[in-house]
Amino acid sequence: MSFLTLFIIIPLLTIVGILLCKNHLQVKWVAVVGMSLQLITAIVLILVFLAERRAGNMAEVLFVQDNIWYETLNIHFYIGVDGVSVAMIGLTALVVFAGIFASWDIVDLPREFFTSLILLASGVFGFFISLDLFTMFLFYELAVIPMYLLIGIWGSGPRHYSAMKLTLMLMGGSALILLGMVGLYVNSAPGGGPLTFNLIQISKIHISIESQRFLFPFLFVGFGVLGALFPFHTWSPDGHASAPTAVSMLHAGVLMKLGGYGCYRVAVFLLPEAAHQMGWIFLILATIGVIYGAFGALWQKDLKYINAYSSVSHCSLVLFAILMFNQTALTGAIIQMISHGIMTALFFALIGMIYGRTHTRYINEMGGLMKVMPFLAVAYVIAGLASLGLPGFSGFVAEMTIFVGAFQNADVFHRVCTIIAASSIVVTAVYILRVIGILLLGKIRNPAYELITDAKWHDKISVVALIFGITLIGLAPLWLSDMISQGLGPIMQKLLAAAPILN
Amino acid sequence: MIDFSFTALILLIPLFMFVVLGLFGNRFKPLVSGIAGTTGLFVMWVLSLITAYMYFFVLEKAVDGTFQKFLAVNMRWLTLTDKLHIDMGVLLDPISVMMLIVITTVSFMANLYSIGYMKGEKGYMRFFSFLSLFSFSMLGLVVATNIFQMYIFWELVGVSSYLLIGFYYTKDAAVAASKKAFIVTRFADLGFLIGILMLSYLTGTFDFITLTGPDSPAFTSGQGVWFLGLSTMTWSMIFIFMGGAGKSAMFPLHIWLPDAMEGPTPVSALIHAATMVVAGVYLVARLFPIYVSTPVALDVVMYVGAFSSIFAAIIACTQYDIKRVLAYSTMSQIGMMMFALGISGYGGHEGLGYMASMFHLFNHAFFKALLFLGAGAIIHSVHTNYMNEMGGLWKHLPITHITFLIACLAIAGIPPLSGFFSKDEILAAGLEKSTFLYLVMMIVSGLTAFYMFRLYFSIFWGKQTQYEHTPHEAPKTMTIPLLFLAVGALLTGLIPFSNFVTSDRLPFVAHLEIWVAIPAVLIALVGMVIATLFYRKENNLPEKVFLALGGFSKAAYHKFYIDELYLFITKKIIFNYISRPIAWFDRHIVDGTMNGISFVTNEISFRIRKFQSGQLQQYALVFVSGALFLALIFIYLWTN
Amino acid sequence: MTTNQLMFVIFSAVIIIFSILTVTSRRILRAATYLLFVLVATAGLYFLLQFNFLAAIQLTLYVGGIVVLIIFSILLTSHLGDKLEAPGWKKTVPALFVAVFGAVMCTITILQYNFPMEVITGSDRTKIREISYSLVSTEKFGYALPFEVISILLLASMIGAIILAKKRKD
Amino acid sequence: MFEGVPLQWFLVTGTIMFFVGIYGFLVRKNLITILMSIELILNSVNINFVAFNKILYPGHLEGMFFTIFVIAVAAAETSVAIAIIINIYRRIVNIDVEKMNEMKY
Repeated sequence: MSFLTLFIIIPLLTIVGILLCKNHLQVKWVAVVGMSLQLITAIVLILVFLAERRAGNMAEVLFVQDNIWYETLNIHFYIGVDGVSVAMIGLTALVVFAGIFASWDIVDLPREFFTSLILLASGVFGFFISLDLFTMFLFYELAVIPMYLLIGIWGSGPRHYSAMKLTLMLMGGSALILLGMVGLYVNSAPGGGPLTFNLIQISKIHISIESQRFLFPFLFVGFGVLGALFPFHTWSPDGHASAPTAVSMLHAGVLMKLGGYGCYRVAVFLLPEAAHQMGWIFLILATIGVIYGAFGALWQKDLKYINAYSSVSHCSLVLFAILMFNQTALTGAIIQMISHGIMTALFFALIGMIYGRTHTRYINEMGGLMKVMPFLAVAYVIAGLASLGLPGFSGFVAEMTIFVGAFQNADVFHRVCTIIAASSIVVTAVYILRVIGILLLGKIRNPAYELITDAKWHDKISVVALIFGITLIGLAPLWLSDMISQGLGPIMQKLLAAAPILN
Repeated sequence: MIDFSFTALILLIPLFMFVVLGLFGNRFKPLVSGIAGTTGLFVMWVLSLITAYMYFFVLEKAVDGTFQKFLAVNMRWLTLTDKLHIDMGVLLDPISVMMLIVITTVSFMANLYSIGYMKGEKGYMRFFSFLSLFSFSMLGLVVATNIFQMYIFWELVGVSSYLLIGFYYTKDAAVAASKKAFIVTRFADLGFLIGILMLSYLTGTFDFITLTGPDSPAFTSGQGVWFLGLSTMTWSMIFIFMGGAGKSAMFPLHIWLPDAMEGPTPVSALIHAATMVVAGVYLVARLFPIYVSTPVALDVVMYVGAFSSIFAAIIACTQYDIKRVLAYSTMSQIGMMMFALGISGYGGHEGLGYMASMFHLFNHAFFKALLFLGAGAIIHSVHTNYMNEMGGLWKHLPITHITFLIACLAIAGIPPLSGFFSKDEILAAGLEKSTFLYLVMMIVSGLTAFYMFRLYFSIFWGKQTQYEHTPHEAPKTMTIPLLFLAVGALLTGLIPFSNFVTSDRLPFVAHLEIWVAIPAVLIALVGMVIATLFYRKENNLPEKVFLALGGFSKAAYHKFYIDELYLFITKKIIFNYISRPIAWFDRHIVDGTMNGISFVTNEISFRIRKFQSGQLQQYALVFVSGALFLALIFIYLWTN
Repeated sequence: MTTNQLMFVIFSAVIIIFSILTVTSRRILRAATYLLFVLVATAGLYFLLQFNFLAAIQLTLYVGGIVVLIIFSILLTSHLGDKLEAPGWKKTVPALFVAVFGAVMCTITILQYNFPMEVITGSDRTKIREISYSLVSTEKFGYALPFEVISILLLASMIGAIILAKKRKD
Repeated sequence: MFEGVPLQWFLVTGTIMFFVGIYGFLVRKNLITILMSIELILNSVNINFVAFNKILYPGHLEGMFFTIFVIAVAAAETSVAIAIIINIYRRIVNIDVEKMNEMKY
């Protein structure tokens, strides 16, 4: 039994623990212990993984475990990790850990809240470790569905509307994914023999170009909905605005990454020729998304909306980079996912904390908060600077890798897209600084805010953990980028092999 | 070969100071943090002097007699593609060593000065930690081994500038100015980034040594015609220059610089006069061999430099805020440096402009920092920025007065002060290239002398103003830097610069061109005389001239309405006509479509559920009709 | 026209006319009375067909039992003077259409079908004894099981009716 | 002893009675009148049974027994139905079938 299974067992045990608890405080501590354990396991995983690679273990996936689950359809519980999934697991563990602390103040039904939250987390972990399409889909659904409850019950504002919208759109996406996956399954044995959901096996065979062309849009759009592909992104602003803090963090930080990861791991990896042929359509959409999200954020007044649009912009950049089909850009895409995951989680955590103190999210109603809550304000500035791609933070590494990679494509179309996408960094700077200027600097406009207190210990843990993450990647990106870049070997082979077939 | 790896310390010390002061500054007493920061910078200063000494005098030259250009420290930071990787390291060559001296000296002086100037300010340690951050990033920029490292530190410099301009964060003007500075330079950096992308794509490297070496891939690839009649390489160099123009406040990206004066004065002296704003010049100088291979890009540099220079000089004559006058003066001087680079060729006497530009940069750093610090001392004692509220200060502030006068003479180009020598070289180089531009530069010299002495007389002579508190001389920590820099402004001109810094790193002997020097000095004297007539005693001459020039002077007073134009573009066009429609489009069209789909679905299901009405008789009706219908089908219609 | 035919025509005319009156009358008690006539006429038909026992059951159970029950419940739930409101055309038109259409279709089908027209001869008035034997016999054509089932059903419905109609304590 | 009346006559009578009952079931509002319509329907079926029995299968008794059972079931049904009606009447003081749609959707 591979120790990857721990990533599912620990959350489930934590949930059991939570259900056995007697009071709210115990619930929180059980959640903290469980998720800290998870974080430690993730760190151990990263270290062990790096050690294995250094020791020369160049297998495509490591720590494999394969159990037959449902024999008739050849469904396996097949798990394993490569450099990319290890990185994503690290991200998830960090964000969930911070999320638990960020939702410390939750009052209504904490037991149910933490149960759903951790259930969601286990879905995400399961998604990242599974290599069987069916298992993957199962975990995907497990991650999406608790979101409805979390927003619908603990949300704010028009929460029922938002929860419904979010769930319906994501379910629409997963319907497409299911279709695509079944299509892959049906096409998985062109030379006869048993059909399979096994991702690695499917990647080894050549699916006929017609089937690829048919399946690619389903899978890419299906995952793209979750990855905020324009024009299927509108669940994101409403959903984030209504969700409680930890849910926004997890959702923008991790769940949206499932979309990008799925596009990369399933759509592009398994259907490389169709990706080459049809990529340009989605590339245009992604480029529009990058710019459009940034301009959209410029006009918003609600902090969460600003951040949601900013997420649209950043997540579109992930899709944009995936569609560039070269190793550098793909590495950039993965780093961008991680970087944006941590960064946006930090943003949402801070917005939640600010909202908890000022009881408004409208930037015009606040001002001069730097004076009364220096810790949170400085953290917000750091998050902002990271978001606008300041060197020393992860965003810069990700964006530059993407742009340099994207610019390696020789044709004018890709380069023009790159330049357009790159110009988003200016717009990003504008809206980030606008918010910082109005929200944190200047004089305190509302005298009631003079009495606001700064971050509490649990807030600080959450914020510091996330800031540590972005600066770690920002200052020393080499290990991460090497780890990811090695993991991209198989997909690059497939993409390179696919290119000449078309020409 | 000497081991220069200790130069990494020059970078690491301010970084360390920044982290320590930033994280734990609150635990110290304010003064302690100031002294700690200054000590760090002092060590750094000494180290760079040692570096410079060892580099120029101890290190043996290369076989062909040039100064060596080598990597003192280098480590891989991020791998991008097989060929492209970002390294972090220290590149030593004459210009980077020269910049090390400039930056550490001015940084150290500004820090020392700030101990006195910032006394009692809230956020004292914050100030020093930001200053350290700035020193770190600026040094990282100049010693960058590759263009991407330069870009990284370029951005860091931008953000430290942002933080320092917005230091008084409760002041709305400061917040707005910092935002403006960051966004404008960010916009320029986009050009820089695109330029880097193009350059790295064409040449397959970021590395400066490869890029500017004798057989650089940049000379061959991308030189064909590609777009609008210019080669790809030309475009990439123009884009890179856009980045430099943004940082160096060249027209039309200069609008942030005057506003940046909202920051504390030592910051203006350090960042917005001596160091950061010359980064653009440094960038062009760094990539100079490639610029020479793309003459069109170099011409762009020249024209932008020349135009900015005269443009700023004219505006400087009409402003009343002393820091703004100095800001425009900075812009004008940097324009001159850019111009000098633009007219220069590569190698030997051809490269006179390059040498002159670097020389002027070096001298300018000293006298402009001195001017700003002097202005700071004045503001510190009279609590106003406006020269029309000052006058007769010479007897109150003797040290400031003397040092300020020296700086004014230096910038005006009066021999034997430093400005004279470098300006003379620039004019000489300009004369060789084009008479017209030479004349423009002469006018700029005259205007420079005029507005500097306008400033000088208005502050120290002019009308006798009554002050609320009698102004008194600044404390020692402030006057010592003034004196030191004054000595610098007096003496740096005497350095035989062409022995050290040249375009091809091969020393040559530059002569003083007497036929260039005499008219230049004369026109400077004319400017001074006019200023004396106008402002030595209080009179109404300036007003008359101002009115006589009519619309032109009014436009100059309003900075030729460039700010308004930008505001129009950003506020009106981008916000109202791009961002707002997009937000609207998103809410109503994209989201509307989604909501529309759900609405239709909902509506249909609503209709469908009407069938389930709970009305027994309806069910029965449907049931009976269904049964009859089936009977009809099976008995009559389906009879085969 | 034989006597049988005459009798049949009379009975069926009564049945049809009073059925229609039953479903159209707007006074509920009258409707119940018309129903009574219909049921009695049906019993007449049974007599005509020489099912005397069945006719007797029809009269006692239906006419004497069910209709009385219905009348009681009418008395319990309605005011006698009230007229029922007339159903709207939205209901009558489709219902009428369905009913007429069904009736016409079935009638046509019936008339088109050729039934074997046996002429019944001999005396076969059904003996009560015979009926009661088959009702409890378990042989072929014996109805012991349905008989028991129906007994239990009746019992169950009796209990059910009592429980349902009992006044709740809440 | 029985002759002269064709089977079709009985069947047509039953059919008409049946559809009149259907019509009543569809249009009447009062629950009791609906109940009466049901009785009409049952009766029409009974007539058919009896007629078939007598004319097509003279020696048998199935039709008659069915009718007896139908009558018994009708009695049971009526008693329960009336109990329900009375109960409903107690609750909402109305026995209009259109008002009884609490369980819709």
